[in-house]
Amino acid sequence: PADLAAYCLMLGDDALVLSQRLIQWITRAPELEEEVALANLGLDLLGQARRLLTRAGQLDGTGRNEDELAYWREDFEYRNVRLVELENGDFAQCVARLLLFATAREELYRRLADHADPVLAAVAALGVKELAYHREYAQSWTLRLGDGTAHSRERMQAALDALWPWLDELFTPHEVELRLGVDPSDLREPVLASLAKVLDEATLSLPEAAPRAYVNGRAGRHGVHTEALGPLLAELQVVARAHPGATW
Amino acid sequence: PADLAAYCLMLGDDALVLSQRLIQWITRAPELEEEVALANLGLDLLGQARRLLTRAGQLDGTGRNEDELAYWREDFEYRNVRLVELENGDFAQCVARLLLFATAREELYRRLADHADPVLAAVAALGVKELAYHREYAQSWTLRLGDGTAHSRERMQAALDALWPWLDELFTPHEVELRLGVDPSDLREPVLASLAKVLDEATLSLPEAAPRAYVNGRAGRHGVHTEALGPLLAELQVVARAHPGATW
Amino acid sequence: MVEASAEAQSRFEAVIANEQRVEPRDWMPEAYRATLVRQIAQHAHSEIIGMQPEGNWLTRAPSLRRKAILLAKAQDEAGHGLYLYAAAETLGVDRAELTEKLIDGRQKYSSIFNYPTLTFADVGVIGWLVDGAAICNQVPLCRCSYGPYARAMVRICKEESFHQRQGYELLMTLMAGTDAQRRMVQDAVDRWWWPSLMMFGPPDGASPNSERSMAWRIKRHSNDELRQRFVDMTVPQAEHLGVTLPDPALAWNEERGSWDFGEPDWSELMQVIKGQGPCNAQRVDRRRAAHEDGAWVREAASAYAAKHGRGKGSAE
Amino acid sequence: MVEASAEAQSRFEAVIANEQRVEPRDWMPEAYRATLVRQIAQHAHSEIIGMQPEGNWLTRAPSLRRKAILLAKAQDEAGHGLYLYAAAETLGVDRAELTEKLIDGRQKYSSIFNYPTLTFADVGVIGWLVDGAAICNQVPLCRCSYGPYARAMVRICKEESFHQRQGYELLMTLMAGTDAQRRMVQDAVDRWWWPSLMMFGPPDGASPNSERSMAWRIKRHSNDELRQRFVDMTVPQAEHLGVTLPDPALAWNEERGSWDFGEPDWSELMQVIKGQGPCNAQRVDRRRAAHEDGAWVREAASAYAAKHGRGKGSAE
Repeated sequence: PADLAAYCLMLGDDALVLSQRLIQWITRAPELEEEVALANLGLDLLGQARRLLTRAGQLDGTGRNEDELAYWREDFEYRNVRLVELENGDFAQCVARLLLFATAREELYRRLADHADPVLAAVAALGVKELAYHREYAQSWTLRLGDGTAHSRERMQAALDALWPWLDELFTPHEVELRLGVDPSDLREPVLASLAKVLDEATLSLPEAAPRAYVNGRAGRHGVHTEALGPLLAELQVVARAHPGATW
Repeated sequence: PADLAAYCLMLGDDALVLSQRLIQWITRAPELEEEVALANLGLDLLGQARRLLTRAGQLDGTGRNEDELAYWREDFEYRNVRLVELENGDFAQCVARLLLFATAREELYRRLADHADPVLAAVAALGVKELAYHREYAQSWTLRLGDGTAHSRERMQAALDALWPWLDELFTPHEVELRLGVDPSDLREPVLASLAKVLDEATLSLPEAAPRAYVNGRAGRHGVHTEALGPLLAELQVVARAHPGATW
Repeated sequence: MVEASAEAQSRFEAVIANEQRVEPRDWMPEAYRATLVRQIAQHAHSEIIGMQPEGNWLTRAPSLRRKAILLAKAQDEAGHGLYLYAAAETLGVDRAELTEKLIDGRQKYSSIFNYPTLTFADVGVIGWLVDGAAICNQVPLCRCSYGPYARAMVRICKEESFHQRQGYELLMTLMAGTDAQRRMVQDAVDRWWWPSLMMFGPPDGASPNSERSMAWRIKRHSNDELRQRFVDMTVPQAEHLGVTLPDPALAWNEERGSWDFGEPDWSELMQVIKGQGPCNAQRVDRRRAAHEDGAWVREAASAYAAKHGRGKGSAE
Repeated sequence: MVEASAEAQSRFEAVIANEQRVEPRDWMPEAYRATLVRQIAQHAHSEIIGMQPEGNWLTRAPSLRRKAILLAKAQDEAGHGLYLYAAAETLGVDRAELTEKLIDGRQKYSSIFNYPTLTFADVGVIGWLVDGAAICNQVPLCRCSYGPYARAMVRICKEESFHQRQGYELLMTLMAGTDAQRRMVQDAVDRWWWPSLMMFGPPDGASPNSERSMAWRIKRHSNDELRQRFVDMTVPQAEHLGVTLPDPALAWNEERGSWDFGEPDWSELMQVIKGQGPCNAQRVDRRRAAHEDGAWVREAASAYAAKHGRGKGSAE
């Protein structure tokens, strides 16, 4: 159960942190329809995060609830991949990150939907549908921006080039994943195939950038993040931490 | 002494908050000379803040030191004017804010240099020299941007127009100031005269914008701030608050 | 515009008199149309600008449950904006044009959103007082003579009541919490009470357009009537909550069967209306930045739609 | 370029051989000039990019005293950048051109700055290890054969030692503090130790340009010599501090009178050098953004200076 708890934390932190990044788009989106859609995606991810963190707290023996895990861990205790924590950038980067993340996460949830742990299986089963919508949303914008104007193609390509090096971390197994038999390197091939198809249709090039290096072999899954996570958590946690023990 | 403590807090908070805004420019300035200069201005203001907060803690009977006052007050306990807390904007806004603030603060310090409180008098006596440099720096850039290119004139004018409505708060007396006999409305005339002269030389127009409204008669000096202060303090305070009681 | 036939004019008047609905295809007087466009646009803008003060706390909500509630509310508000712009479009204007008018200041939004949200308790108080006042204003609009507006309002009012209950529930939780939480609530009430009262507009004597709107069944109650209704509804809620409304003149008037209350600071309201409120520039700047930063995205969507023969390029 | 006279060539060689200084007006071989330009530019860029990792904590420094210290250090680093760009300019290049080369990736800066700073303890560890390693590299440069560079280094080294002592003093304070503070320090040491060792460059066998630089008295010690000196200096400091250096191979070698140590992960370093480090893109993007965002300001200053007949438009 310690490994399963750690795994729920990894997936839960991915969802929580990306949800926070989407939330930062609210009142800043290019169109009202996108305000609605990005809020919707953020809500889905937030819901997944709440169920996964709750499960992690049940399994790890500490009995911490979702809020204790979300608001009272330091950044080195967060286990999300670095892709989800990077600063927002422009709408093309928003779309590119969603495309990379949703394609990979849908594929993962598909495999986890029959996991032995009933809670994880349930999150995954619902999550497949949610993530399929996120992927479709990201794909539809990848097409529009890639095959829209020359300017939008350039920005979409730049966004993909900038985020691509962070994708590999989603396929790089952590020892916990290997012990649980959920090796994410299995996702690499189908995810890359799906991305290649979309980028081709969108008249975009598949980036060739090499993966971002780790720090002495450690990265997000080990709690070694980028400089972007600290400020994100500071904002997320500031009110809760100003009132220890309070109920909201 | 309670009034004097409150007054030191007002002036100290002005300096601390503006210093934090200047610090946010570091690694983002238009030229290396400006990195050096803005760090220098930030250091001067930080030094003033430290002496003024220390004095406030001595006088208010709580014995709080500079760090307890800086890191452990909530935003409604901060007493700075709203002008200094507004988000940075572009370099023209940086220059415009410095120009307004430094012109007014130099004028004030000049009057406080012979104040009965020896600490306040000493801060003011040194501060006159520091602020004169800040004002000259801001004036020199006001001239360059105002009388530089058509584009820079437009941006400098827009910055002045945006910040001007917040200037009036520096001249609006708080009851504490009236009781202490340091009515800031005396500053209005000399400050406006100085600003008018600089703007004229810089081929800029004196803005006509009316002052920003208060909230039910309260503003920065009463702890009713803008939405910009909370995030600024969250960032300023995050590490200190994560380690209550620690020494650094 | 062609001069209306006497027949069309009298048909319009009959519809109004019989409490029926004017529909987009019907003839209507130009002043009626202009009044509606102005009012619906202002209402739509208020939904969109109104996302900002609460949106300010989305990233900082102190529990994940409150974050989800607030995010759902922001989403509802964007949705309300969409319904209302759509209602305005039935009157022959388009959304892009209305957005331009908002960001260059030619059209207004509710002045209440030009006050800052300074603590998380503001989220609750906005739900309770601001949404509460909005509901008082909006419930009668569900019977507005213009069909598309009335129907949008039915849906919006339902969601607004839900938001108001959530706001009040948050405040109940905070008042049952720590001293600091109770202090936050009282402070927020102190700051929002008077601006909420001013949401009903100037006193009846100083409200020149009201009478015509009432005749057209766009508006159904005077500003002062609605304000009184709001105060009477809110005072017992404040007592139940355990907060003090910041008005020493507040007193039960046995004779009227209503609460007497003091006079808001209309001069401060006038400052805010004239653009000098604490947040006017900030709110419009944010909206303008979102619109301008998004221009290349909207252009790309249009270009894509043109190439691929689909409809106007919003997300399908 | 005109062929150098045999006389000029032998004068240059005599200056080098006699440990005198080559000055800007003197003739020098083109390869010597090019090597210096590359090295001084890289050094200047490192000072400027090096402001970012620590600058990351300026706004969050947990005491006002530490904030002031860190701000003064950032100011010093900008100053070092200015001296060094000025030294490079004596060789006939200009700062704007070097900045362009930095932001489009044609010139490098020290790879150490491509690692993230993740806690406030990183500020102390950078002072101790990174500034410490830099000093080992730089002290010999105070005797570099090129006069302007040597003189800039004298001033820089003095300030760097001061920064190093401040970093170490911060770590001493943290180690005397709470468990969480000690944990932060150990974690930061774990992350920065190996990258610091890699600051001395590849092992001597894999460092092709070193020999010529040594002959020209630009460089005076081999990478491995300097690395060993740094380890020998640092191990006792780590013991005094009470932290563990993350190298199981670290052991005192009685015979050599030096510490044996393990091999850094050169493949990770190669990734970082090739631009794939955790922060490469971020660091250059920030520098580029500052440069591009400031273009209109620099243009305004030039236009003003041209109108008013003053020098190049920096703050007087």
